Amino acid sequence: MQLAQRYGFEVDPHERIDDLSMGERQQLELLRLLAGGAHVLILDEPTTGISAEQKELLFDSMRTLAREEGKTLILVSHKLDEVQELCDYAYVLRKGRHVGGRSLPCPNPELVALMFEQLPPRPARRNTTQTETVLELQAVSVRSTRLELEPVSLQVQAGQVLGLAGLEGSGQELLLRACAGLLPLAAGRLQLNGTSAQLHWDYPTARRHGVAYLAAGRLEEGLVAGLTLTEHMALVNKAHGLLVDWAHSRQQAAEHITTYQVVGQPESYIENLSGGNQQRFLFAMLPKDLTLILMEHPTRGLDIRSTDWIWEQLDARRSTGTAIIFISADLDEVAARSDQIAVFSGGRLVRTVAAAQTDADELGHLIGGAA
Amino acid sequence: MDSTQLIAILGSIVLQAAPLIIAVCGETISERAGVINLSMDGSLLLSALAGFVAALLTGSLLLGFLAAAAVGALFAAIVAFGSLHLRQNQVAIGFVLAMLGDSLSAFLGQSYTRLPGPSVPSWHIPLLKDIPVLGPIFFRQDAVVYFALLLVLVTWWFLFRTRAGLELRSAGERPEAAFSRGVAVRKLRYLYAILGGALVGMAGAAYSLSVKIGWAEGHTRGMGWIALAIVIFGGWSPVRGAIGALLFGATKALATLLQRSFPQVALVAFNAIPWLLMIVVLLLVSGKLAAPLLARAPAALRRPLRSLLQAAPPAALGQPLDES
Amino acid sequence: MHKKGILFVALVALLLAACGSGGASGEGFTFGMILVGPQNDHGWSQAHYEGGQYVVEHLPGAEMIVFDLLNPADKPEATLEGVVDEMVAQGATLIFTTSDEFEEDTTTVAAKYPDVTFVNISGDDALTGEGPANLSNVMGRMEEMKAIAGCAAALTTQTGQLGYVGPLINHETLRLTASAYLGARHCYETYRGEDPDDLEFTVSWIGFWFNIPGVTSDPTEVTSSFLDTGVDVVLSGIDTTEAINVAGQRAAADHAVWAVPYDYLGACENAPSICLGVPFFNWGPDYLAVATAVAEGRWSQSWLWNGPNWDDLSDLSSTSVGWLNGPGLSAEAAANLADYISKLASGEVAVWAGPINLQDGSAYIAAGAVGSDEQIWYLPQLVEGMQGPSQ
Amino acid sequence: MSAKPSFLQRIWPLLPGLAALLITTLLLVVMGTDPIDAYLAMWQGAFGSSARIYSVLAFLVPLLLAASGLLLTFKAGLWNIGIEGQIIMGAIAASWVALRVQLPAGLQIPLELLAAMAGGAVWALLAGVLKTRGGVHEIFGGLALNNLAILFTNYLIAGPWQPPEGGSFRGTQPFGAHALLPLFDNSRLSLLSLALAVLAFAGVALLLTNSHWGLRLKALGQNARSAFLLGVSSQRELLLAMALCGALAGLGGGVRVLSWFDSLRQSISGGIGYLALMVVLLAGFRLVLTPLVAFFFSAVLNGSITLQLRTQLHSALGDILTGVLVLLVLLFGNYTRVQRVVLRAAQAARRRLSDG
Repeated sequence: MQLAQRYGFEVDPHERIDDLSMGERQQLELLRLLAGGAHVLILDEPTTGISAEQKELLFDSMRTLAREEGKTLILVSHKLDEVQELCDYAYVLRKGRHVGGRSLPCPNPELVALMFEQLPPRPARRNTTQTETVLELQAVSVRSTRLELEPVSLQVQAGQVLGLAGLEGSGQELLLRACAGLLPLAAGRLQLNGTSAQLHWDYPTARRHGVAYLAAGRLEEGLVAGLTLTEHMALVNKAHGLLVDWAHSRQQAAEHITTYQVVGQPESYIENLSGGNQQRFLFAMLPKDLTLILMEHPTRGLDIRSTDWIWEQLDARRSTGTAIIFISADLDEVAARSDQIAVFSGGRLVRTVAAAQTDADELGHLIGGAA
Repeated sequence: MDSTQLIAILGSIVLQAAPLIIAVCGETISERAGVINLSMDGSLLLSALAGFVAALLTGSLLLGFLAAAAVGALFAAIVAFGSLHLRQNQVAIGFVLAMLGDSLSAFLGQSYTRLPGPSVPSWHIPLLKDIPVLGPIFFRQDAVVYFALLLVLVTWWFLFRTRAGLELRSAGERPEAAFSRGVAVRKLRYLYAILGGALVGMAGAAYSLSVKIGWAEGHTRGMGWIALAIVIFGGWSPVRGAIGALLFGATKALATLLQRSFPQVALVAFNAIPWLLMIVVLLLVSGKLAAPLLARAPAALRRPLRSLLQAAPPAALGQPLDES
Repeated sequence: MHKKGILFVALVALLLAACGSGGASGEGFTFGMILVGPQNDHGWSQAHYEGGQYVVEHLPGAEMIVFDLLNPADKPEATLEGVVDEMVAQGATLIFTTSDEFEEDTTTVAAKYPDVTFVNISGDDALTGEGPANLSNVMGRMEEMKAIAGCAAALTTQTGQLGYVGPLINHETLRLTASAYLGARHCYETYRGEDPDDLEFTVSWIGFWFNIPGVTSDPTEVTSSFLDTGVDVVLSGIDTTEAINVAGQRAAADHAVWAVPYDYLGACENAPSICLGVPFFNWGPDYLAVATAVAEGRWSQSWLWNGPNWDDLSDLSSTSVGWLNGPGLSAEAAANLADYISKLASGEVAVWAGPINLQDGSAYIAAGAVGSDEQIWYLPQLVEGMQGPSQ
Repeated sequence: MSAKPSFLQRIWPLLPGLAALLITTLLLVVMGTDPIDAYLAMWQGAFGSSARIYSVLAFLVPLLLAASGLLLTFKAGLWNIGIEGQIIMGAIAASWVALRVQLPAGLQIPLELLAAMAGGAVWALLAGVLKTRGGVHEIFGGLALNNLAILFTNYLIAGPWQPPEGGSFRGTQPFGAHALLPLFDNSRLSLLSLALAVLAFAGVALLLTNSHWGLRLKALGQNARSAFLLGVSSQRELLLAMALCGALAGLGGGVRVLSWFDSLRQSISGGIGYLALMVVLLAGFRLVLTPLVAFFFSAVLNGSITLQLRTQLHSALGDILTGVLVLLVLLFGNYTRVQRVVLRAAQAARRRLSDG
């Protein structure tokens, strides 16, 4: 308690952790570390999900720590303003490499240039966007225990690719899961192909309407460890009769293995495949005619070959009128693969931009919190 | 019924709930550290036998309780070893031990059936016994009751007011986090599972040496499962668990009284009350019913209501942690 | 396997032949005894077990095969039929099935083995003619002993409240419980000069002959509840000793309470100082008579409801049922009780002397009449004045 | 860790059996009984005559039915401990038909068996709904329902279904001969029920290995979240698994009243449900092993009756033998896990030695 007063924190020690806001939890964690006698503090995105007011409070105490008590602080952040405001020196890392550093403050564009290398010239993308609207959100808000997504309104046309950019936990995941029917809408309307589905929008309904959802954690949410490829095939096939036609499922699995270039056998257990091959197989299991594909980090952890291959597949679907919404932490991917980009920050849809009219610079700024 | 009788009934409820309270505290400690000891029912039976036989043969009540604690600790150690070292399913091992304890007690206890033997003498606590109402209910009992009451307080204080208790709980809630902060999770889990098991064993001896003196086949059958349910009802808190045990005892006492008052109602209706109650209570504390109820409650009431109703198990209950 | 089976049967036949030639002595005579509870329960089952041992001691060469705890809760894999099969295979020519629970099954199995003699305890199939010719029934005439137990309780109570821990409700338990009440009523009035209607006598049924956790009421708790609510003498009607255990524990904590156990001569051992006495079964002499008759080949079907040796209720060589004063009985009460016993013995006083009404108020035995065996055996309800369920 | 299994690895599965035998032998020696006599008595009790073998098979029927049902619920990741109550409710439902319905011979028994299945299924669904809708763990919901089923039996046999002569708590009056399953060769074995049990097991095996539904159950049991995302409706499948398991268990209960006994009795199951759980655990949820293990259990338990008659030892010895066996297999059955633990312990010891 003494510590809390020293740093100007207001944390009720009798509250349960689940009842604390994210900001309060951060303060608590900081207190805990300080009470333990830490001299070097590493803070990884400490402002995620906390209010501006709480952020000021947190930064004040961090300054106190550094200036008056001689503690060393290392801040890991995506938000340029924060870095500029708080830090003395910034190291920039990109794709696992240290690419440079600057004494702060320095002009923002310098940092951004370091963070996002010049985008390579984009391959000519066919624009397959059609006129009819597949998905329309009207003032949709979604709530989770940690974050509330402010009302979002947007439209996605058939054949269009909408990329959702933003730091993890900025609200884009909530939106995607709400569209898949995995989270209830706190408010607003969701229309798919013009039918309002506000009331009974759940995952099975979404599936029936041709919506597919691919989660980030493939073995946690998507594939069943302990089942073979053939068994997965049989599981997703529409059941004809009571018994599984194993020969057919095996043949199907074999066909998909060839078509989707999966390294594995029909008898292989899915958990024994590499991440790229698991993702390929997930794609192989998607039904043929889909209205909308929702994806979290579709190419995370995959090599370049698998990445390209997956986008080829998606492009092929796009050209038949399937709309795609995806989340990626890779700005290059978002910029290169999307038609439209919706940028999220702190539980808010900051702006929707046409991919052709933006660049990494602008995206970086938007993500960093500048409206 | 006059007030003296009511006080006498309440006193009996406290006595009969005492072993249950001890067992609930033991299991609460174990589960808070992340280990479900589902073997309780068999472990209670075998330790009740061990406690009675040891006390009968040596003439020492203390040795009886120690022998019972050893049996309970052994059962818990097997569950812990199977899950923490061999990474097998705790529920399965616990269930098998529950069955095995039952048959072992029947087999080994055959020649000790219904023998007259030692029992814990009643001892009234000076001064406290003279407090009106509370005195006769709580302080004119035997050492087992005092131990149970003290155990509730000590367990609560230990779990929620000491650093070691915090580490214990962290081993059950977020073992990875605890491990990364230098807590020897596996060692702690062993320690508290075995300690909890020893308490369950003492609860067994409390039955055979105080509450249901002597030994007979199936002496405490069913009480272990009830204790496990009370741990859930108690929201993994010894205080709430003790209240749960007392409430359970009260319903049983009430059932006995009601049977005499309403002879026309079928006998089994009253015997069914505890089991119906078990279902209702578990329905109430489960998140599925409690959460919407809580969400609708006014904010000021939410916290007290939640501490009354809601019960989230330790997050990593029953889950292994790879420390290597 | 089948060949082995035939071999087995041949072996049995040999054994049977051997036993046939054994004649009067009991040499090679084997009998089986099936118990519902454990053979050392200090109650009903132990009394039978010791009755069996009495036979072994007094019939030279006789051998006993025992199977205890035969009830589906304890042994789902065992049936009376299966156990009898095995006993017959081991050469038993006489089998005692010692519980009301076994009545129907004994009749069925007796038809399967017409050459083996079956004795079911407490049943009435030999009386009603439902049983085959190789089945008989034996029961001890416990009613007067229960009345004596009730009398001892009434002579001792200070609160005027008696509690009876009953097993389950059937004719046998109804008549025994009612007998205890009638004895208590008589003595409360005769020796203490109180109004017998002031005597509270409450019955609490646990649901089975002994405690099955989770299924029956717990007799420990039932007894506690009695003692908590003003009852100071508890009578037991169940197979086991919980009532006297709990009362003993209370007495050790300086409460003025007493208990009357049941069934087994040694049942007072559990808490002698507060034991008023025990109405007990002494199966030995009756079992010996049956066993001797079977061994000598002169057995014939019968329905036995044998009474005590009124000259000496504790003469174990002659009495079928008995009463033994306990150390907890005061000298004054003992004197009154002796008087009551002598009057029962002489026939001056009858337990079931009218007028007796049933619990629902209907007349059962008219004033001046004494209940017939039939009326007593098939008592349909508790009698008027008793508290507790009749069905 | 060589590719070729070592000698130890090859004989590993036998070791728990040997150890269990050793432990029970020790118990026997401590109790002063000649182990050879004891095991011989058990053997003869199970296989000593054709009558004994019929008895083993008759006891096997409900055990195998319940174990088959449990294969389904375990596959879906459920601990259906309430199976004991499901057996009892099946027995009650069958008894209801046997006591209260009079039908032509060809219909009476099929209706009784169907009622038994329905009774078990309803009780299982109750536990299932308590879990899926009420959030009550199936272990505790099941235990409570088990006891309620036992009490319900007691209510019936002491109340509305009391035999006409009144009194006895033993059970209802024996059912009419037309209502009972035809028995084989003066034993308690009904060949019809044995055939049904074998059929049920085969059906379960087929469902689990070859049906879409079985595959969905497997997916649910392995990873409920992924299964849901792949379109498996967890509530419906879990309830269906419970209902089917309950139906098989209930059928077992029906067989108990219609052939093992001839009436509804208190504790009609007496723990067969719990035994079935042990059977499936010992079989390691493997299809092929389940009927073998069930047969083994039935033989041991039947043998222990003879054991008790010959040696005066408590027949719980059979339960101890099987219980120790299940425990040892659960703990040490997996060679590689044990090997890893031993290797690690050895490493740690070596490190400590070299450090100290």
